[in-house]
Amino acid sequence: MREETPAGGVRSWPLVRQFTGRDKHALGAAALSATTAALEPRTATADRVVKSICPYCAVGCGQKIYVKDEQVVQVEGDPDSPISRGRLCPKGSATRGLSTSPSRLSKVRYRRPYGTAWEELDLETAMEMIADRVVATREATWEATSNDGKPLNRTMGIASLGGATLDNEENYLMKKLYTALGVVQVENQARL
Amino acid sequence: MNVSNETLPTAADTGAVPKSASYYGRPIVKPHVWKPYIAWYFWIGGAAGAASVECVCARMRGADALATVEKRAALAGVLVAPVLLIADLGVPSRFINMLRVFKLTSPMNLGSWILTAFGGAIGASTFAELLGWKRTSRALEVVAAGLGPALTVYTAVLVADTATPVWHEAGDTLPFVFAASGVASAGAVGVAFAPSQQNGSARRLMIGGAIGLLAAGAAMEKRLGPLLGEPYRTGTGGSFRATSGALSAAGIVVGLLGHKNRTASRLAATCVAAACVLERFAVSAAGKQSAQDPKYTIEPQRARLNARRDLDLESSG
Amino acid sequence: MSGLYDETAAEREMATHTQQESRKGFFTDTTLCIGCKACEVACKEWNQLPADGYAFTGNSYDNTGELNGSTWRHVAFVEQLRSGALAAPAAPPPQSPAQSQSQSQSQGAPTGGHQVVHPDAGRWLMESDVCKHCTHAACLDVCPTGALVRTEFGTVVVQQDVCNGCGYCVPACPFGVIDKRDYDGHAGKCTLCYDRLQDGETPACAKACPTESIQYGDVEELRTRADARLAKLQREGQYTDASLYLRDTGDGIGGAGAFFLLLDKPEVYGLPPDPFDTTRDLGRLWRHAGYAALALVGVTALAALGTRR
Amino acid sequence: MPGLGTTLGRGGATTFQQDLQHSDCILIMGSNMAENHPVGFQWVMEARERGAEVIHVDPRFTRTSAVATRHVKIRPGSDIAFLGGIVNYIITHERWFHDYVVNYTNAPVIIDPRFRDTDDLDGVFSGFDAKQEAYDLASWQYEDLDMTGSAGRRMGSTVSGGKLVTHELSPSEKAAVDRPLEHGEPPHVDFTLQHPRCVFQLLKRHYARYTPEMVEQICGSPKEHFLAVAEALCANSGRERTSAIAYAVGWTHHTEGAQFIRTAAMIQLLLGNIGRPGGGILALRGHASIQGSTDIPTLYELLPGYIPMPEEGMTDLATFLYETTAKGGFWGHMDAYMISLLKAWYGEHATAENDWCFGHLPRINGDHSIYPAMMGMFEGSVKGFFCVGENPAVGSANASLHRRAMANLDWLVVRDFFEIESAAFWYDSVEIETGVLRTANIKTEIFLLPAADHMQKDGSFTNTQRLLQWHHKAVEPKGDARSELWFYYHLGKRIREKLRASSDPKNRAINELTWNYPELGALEEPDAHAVLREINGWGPDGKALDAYTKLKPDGSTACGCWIYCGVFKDEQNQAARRKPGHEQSWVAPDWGWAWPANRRQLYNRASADPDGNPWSERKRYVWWDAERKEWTGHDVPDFVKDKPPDYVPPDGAKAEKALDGRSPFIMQGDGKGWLFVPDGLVDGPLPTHYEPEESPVDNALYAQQSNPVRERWPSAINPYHPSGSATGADVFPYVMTSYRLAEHHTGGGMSRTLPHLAELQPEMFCEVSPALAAERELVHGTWATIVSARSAIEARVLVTDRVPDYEIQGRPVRVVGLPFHFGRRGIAVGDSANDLWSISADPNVHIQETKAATCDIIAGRRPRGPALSALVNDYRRRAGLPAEE
Ligand SMILES: Nc1nc2c(c(=O)[nH]1)N[C@H]1C(S)=C(S)[C@@H](COP(=O)(O)OP(=O)(O)OC[C@H]3O[C@@H](n4cnc5c(=O)[nH]c(N)nc54)[C@H](O)[C@@H]3O)O[C@H]1N2
Ligand SMILES: Nc1nc2c(c(=O)[nH]1)N[C@H]1C(S)=C(S)[C@@H](COP(=O)(O)OP(=O)(O)OC[C@H]3O[C@@H](n4cnc5c(=O)[nH]c(N)nc54)[C@H](O)[C@@H]3O)O[C@H]1N2
Ligand code: SF4
Ligand code: SF4
Ligand code: SF4
Ligand code: SF4
Ligand code: SF4
Ligand SMILES: [Mo]
Repeated sequence: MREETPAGGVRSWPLVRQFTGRDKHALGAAALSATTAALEPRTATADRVVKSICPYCAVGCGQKIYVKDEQVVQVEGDPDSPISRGRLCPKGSATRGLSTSPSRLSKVRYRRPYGTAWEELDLETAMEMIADRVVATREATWEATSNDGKPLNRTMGIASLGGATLDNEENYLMKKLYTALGVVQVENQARL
Repeated sequence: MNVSNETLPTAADTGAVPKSASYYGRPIVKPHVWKPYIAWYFWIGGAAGAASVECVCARMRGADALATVEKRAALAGVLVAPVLLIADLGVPSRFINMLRVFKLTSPMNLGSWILTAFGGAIGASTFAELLGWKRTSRALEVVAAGLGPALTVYTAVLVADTATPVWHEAGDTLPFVFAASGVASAGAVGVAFAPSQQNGSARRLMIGGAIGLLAAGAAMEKRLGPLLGEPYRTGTGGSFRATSGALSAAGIVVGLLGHKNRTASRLAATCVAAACVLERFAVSAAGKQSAQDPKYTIEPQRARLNARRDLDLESSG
Repeated sequence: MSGLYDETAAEREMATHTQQESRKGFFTDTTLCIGCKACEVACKEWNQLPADGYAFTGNSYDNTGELNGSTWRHVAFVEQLRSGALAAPAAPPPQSPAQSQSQSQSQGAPTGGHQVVHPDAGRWLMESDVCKHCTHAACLDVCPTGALVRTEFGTVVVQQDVCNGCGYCVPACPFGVIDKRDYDGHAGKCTLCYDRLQDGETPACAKACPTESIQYGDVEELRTRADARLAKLQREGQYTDASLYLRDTGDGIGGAGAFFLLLDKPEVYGLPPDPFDTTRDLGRLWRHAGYAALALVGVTALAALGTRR
Repeated sequence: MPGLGTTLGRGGATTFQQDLQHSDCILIMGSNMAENHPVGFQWVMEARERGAEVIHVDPRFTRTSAVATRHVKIRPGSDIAFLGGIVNYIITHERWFHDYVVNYTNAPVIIDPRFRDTDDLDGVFSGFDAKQEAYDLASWQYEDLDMTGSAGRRMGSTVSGGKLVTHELSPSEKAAVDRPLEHGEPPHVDFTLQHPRCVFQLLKRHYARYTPEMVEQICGSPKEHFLAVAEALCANSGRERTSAIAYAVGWTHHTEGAQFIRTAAMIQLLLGNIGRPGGGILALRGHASIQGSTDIPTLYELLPGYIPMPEEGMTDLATFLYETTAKGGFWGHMDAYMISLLKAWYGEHATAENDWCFGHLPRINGDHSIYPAMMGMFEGSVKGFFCVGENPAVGSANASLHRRAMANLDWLVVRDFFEIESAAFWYDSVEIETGVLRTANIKTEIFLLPAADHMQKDGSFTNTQRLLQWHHKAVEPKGDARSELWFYYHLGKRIREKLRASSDPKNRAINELTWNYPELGALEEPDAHAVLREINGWGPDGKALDAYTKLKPDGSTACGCWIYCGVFKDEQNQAARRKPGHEQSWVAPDWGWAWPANRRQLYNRASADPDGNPWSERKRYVWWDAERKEWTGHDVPDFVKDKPPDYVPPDGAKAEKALDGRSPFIMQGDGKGWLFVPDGLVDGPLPTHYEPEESPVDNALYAQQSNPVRERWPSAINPYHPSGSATGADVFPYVMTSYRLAEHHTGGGMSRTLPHLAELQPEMFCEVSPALAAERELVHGTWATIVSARSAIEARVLVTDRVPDYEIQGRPVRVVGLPFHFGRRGIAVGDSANDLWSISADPNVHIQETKAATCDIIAGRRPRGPALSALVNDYRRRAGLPAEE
């Protein structure tokens, strides 16, 4: 598509190209640099493109995630989507930033009771501690029956909030586990 | 069913809505982003160019001492000029890219070639002189003098070839301001540094240039008209210009009265040189001011449009 | 210098590439803009440009303020409420049941066209601004290094590896578009996604725009489309204030690669009403500079003549 | 969304976004669609460009208003008056779609003679128990026939949520409960619509007071503008034309939000716009999968697929089924749905003998939604809390209460991408600033775990149009970041490990749970496909089922969410289907998968006339193919495919077989759209205008100021302002409303942290009219402090004519507009609007009233530290409220 730009030597000097080529005023072809001539979009050099859905709002726009070296290098609209036809709003358009933001958490943070600072904790330990807390709180706050002896089978000592940003599969496992544990105070953004 | 809106301030009064016909008073064109280096460069380059001409004139008259002073001034100018230019660049290491192309459409590009050629000529001339190749040196002085006027005035074209209202609209007079400034400065250099017996022409140049500067400045302001003249009368641009004018006048008076007195002469030269520097700063500042306030962009353009529309109406009968 | 500025051959003059493509550009139809700023974000994301700062301006919903070296799309917001620009028209009187029943039963096709009515209010104009990719581009003309180039798509692009940050293009642009940035010293502005165009992709901003306010395509085709759009709006009595800005090839910049359908005077959106490429005047400027140079020589010589020593 | 659920049968948008392009008129009200659903809004623009009227009724002039063909202002919280006015207009001008109304709605049904309307009782309906602040619903029933609110009971948790007064059933009432439909019809109907107790006449009388003048008095919307809207809707409805209504939380965030929506649904029924192309009601929902999290509910009162959560007293499955099974329609198969769910959860452990493990399920007995739960935390009864993808410290009304509640926990798990306000409150919050909380005194143990984002995991979202769309994992999560799928699966594994040996009966529910999913990759990520497959369910042969109609009550089928049955049809992930839109019709049936049964437009049988022919060529959608003896068209028919239009149910017919061939609302017990709701809503069978909890004016219609059964939690930490003409109300003279900006997302965790969004709206601001600015000497661009009895916040002042002033009953009412996105963390920061709000809620759905309340506004920044509490206390004192504790 573009002008062939000689890679080196005097002939690559735009001044020379200007006087020997068509672009006498050096307003176009003659002034191109080698870098410009080699320009390619990130979308073309990605290792793979993965089909996705925007994580922000319920419009449900289609997204294409471009991945290079296991990093998300670009997120844009999926023209195939009958809903969004390739378009994205400002939030959807900012999705790459969501994945690359330096303030994204990648380590567990722990604040001990009455603590004044975050501490580090490894994931395994955190999981084990959380499981212990759930079991203990459930044990301590279990309501087998109501005052008049009707079964309740539950704990009112634990609550959960969130779900509208999560996948159906995730909500399903949450609801399934909580219900089995007798946790009924399970809530999400549907109240908002 | 609005509650007595008439008596209440509207958002426009409170500043929420763009005032008059501009966008929140924001600039439409961008003010130049040059640091003071460039104003200094305009002065130094202009002076160097004029000095080279004076050098040859002096040479022709046999005023070698004056010629030497002017030549040194020119040489100093071309040595400092690139430093100033480079200092102002965003990517100084790429100064050389100025010579990547030859662009008739770019006064700055042409200026770079001019500066290069001029610098080459003066530099080579000085070098030849050191080697004792007098004729070569003299010939190269003439070459430099051929390029000198271009070096002095191209910067006027450079600034006029922009969308900065007070620059572009003054495009016809600005080169005279710059030329006068160059002449006056070259003269001032001669007055200050050449032996007094040889500096008569320099004095005339200095005084003539200073008068020219005042005259060209006045012409420019007249040409700009009441609205566009404003930036030269108000704000930083106004102060610079007023001071410059006062210094010019002082230089002229002291230069005329005190021409016998070396100290007075030097004082006059200093005044004139300072006036020239300040004039460049005035141009720079006024340019910025005129770009920052959108009225200087909008009103002349509107007037032009309306005039054109009236013309259209007339021709369409 | 006349060869530098040939108005008639403007677009032909632009073609310096051996592999010339049809000229690409934008038609931005502000009657479709919802001011969402997706274009701003999509541009910054694609071009990996930094944020410009986090200051509340109070200028309606515009907190970016302007196009500059790191903001290549900018959405302007102009509130014109109760300003009298749109008088509050009376609502249509309710029809009798019989009248409207028959009407709604018989009308098969859309009523076609609509009057925009904001009873209490007026209007809120939004316009997504961008580099105009001028036919006569002042920035390109003045650039001393050849960093700015006209591409095979007829667009105007800064080559980041060439630009030395001389800043000349900044005051040259009649639209205040291009700017030098502090963080890397280069000039920056919209590239019309030159890289994406290599792959036949739509520029990021136009692709994101939810309502097709930004329409990308062949400039020729876009001009036809814009004319048709204007005609339709006028025919149907919608947006009767609409006009096309920079579509006319006879204007001071030879028509833009990116042109606009506006609902008010350009300056209301922060655009110059009668922009032009100063290269047009370059011949005259040099001529006067020539006179000044001659004067310089003359004066100097004259001063020398007056004395022997 | 019981507003839609009770009226139409399902609590979801009836239509899909792309269909808006076929509308002749679109009313956007209670939504700022251009800003909050911008990409969906392209279809509104398409319609506008095709000549449709686009009307925006909103308290402010927004970006939606800017491109609408008409904007009409409305005082926050007054929408029922406006919409009721439209109902009145339709009826008095005889603009209703006769054939549609008579055949497809319950307009002809005769209501119990005991029913008394608000007109008779000055603002309350019959059955009101003033002491309990609750209704006994008995008198709202059909005469001699008890209808179970099909969606109502399931979705609105009528029994457990908003209080209800129940009484011992009389023999005739018991008979009415057990009585079936007679050949598809209730026992008492009048198809001439003349009977004084028929729904249509009740409706006519109820809304007679909602005149254009009254609308202007209540809403502050100029009468002519109101009339223009009413006329536009009428003129664009009928056989040839259709109008659509789009709403969002501008309608739900009220103490009678469900009734706002219901009024809109009634308008659409009267005008014949439901189930037809270009018609319908588009509920514009919030987050990426808010619809999914309602379908597969992380909600206390529901099980997957809108099956109600068992309540205290439902001791066995039989009782549960008796209470919840509908007379007609698909809710007649509750047994099949429930038993299949229990099979999915308890597998081989669930048998007929042990009641399919029904006993394992916990029971509810009240409102266990987030506000009572937060009160529980504040008081100390709730010890542990998972905060998983929500940010109550910014997003929830009375945010300060939420922060203080979390500071009183034993342990807190926060899972998020960023360190949001809900994780940082213990060292960075206003309470720390004022000294109400002290870091060293907060006992809460906090685990902040990094979450994987949608690019780092497989899974499906259900969007606003009930469409499931799969997102594929693009990259691995970084560091400790994990998906929720991983977290809950592995947490469950660990807990099961710990309880494995226990013989405690309460642990059987855990130990017998089916909990093995294939683990993939180094991170041992459970396979999301396997989970989706369980949601879809399988038959006796273990193969994925293709339709919920295949579910059996005999334990031979398992299904995790019956309405999603079919999403794994043919063992294929249907949600991942991506046939390009441009290769399909606008309905795009081969993109993703929509519940139920991949239908895109609900109740679409109504797009044909009673005989099964399209109402008009122009609005053809689904029709009866007499030759092939089946329903056909552009979409999957929302009807029994081969049930002919002239089908009359035989005696004893049950479930969908009990509905005749003309009734399009197949989830309703009688197959009709309910203009009058006999069951399913706790605050009235007909929407009635009440003022918000806090209002500057009195209710112009009735002595009853606000919804009599609204939910309130009065306490020193959650005080309410005096309302209307009550003493002290004038201390908070302005109306405040809160909303979103196109540039930010909800609590801001996902937008205020990103430079490219943060720079677009960098600071908290308030929008006020020039009149208000003048009144309070607020200077554009500087600061103002907004004060309520809960707190005071500061914001930049944006003076704009886009916020209109109102005149209500002869007095000026001015509005303070507040974006609610801001908080202390991230790049774009500012005080949170929710610090100002009190918690009061709609009794049906427990949604907070954050769209209308009262406040004061003064110039300048707010005081810092303890001085802030002093300011608030001063206001409290003047308003006659107790001081902060
Ligand atoms: N950009 C962006 N998009 C979003 C979100 C976001 O945060 N940012 N959030 C998503 C979520 S979670 C949701 S729930 C949706 C919500 O989407 P919307 O409901 O559109 O959101 P809001 O801006 O809260 O409210 C809409 C409008 O209601 C108006 N309003 C306030 N009170 C009343 C009233 O009493 N009557 C009427 N008729 N109108 C009233 C407000 O002025 C506002 O313009 O948006 C989703 N989309
Ligand atoms: N005054 C007022 N208050 C309101 C409203 C209003 O209009 N006015 N609107 C209300 C409404 S409708 C809503 S929906 C709420 C919204 O309020 P919230 O839901 O509390 O706000 P979000 O910022 O969306 O919080 C979601 C969080 O989930 C995180 N997240 C996203 N995806 C994932 C994931 O996959 N896993 C995990 N673990 N975390 C994830 C995000 O980073 C974000 O911090 O606000 C409500 N509050
Ligand atoms: S791109 Fe915007 S409109 Fe589309 S889903 Fe994402 S947030 Fe919603
Ligand atoms: S608008 Fe300005 S920056 Fe863009 S091409 Fe034209 S002159 Fe250059
Ligand atoms: S700043 Fe860069 S692009 Fe602009 S004129 Fe100078 S070299 Fe050219
Ligand atoms: S064309 Fe590309 S570079 Fe230009 S504004 Fe659009 S996105 Fe930015
Ligand atoms: S041009 Fe398009 S993307 Fe940009 S603000 Fe307007 S509607 Fe949004
Ligand atoms: Mo939401």
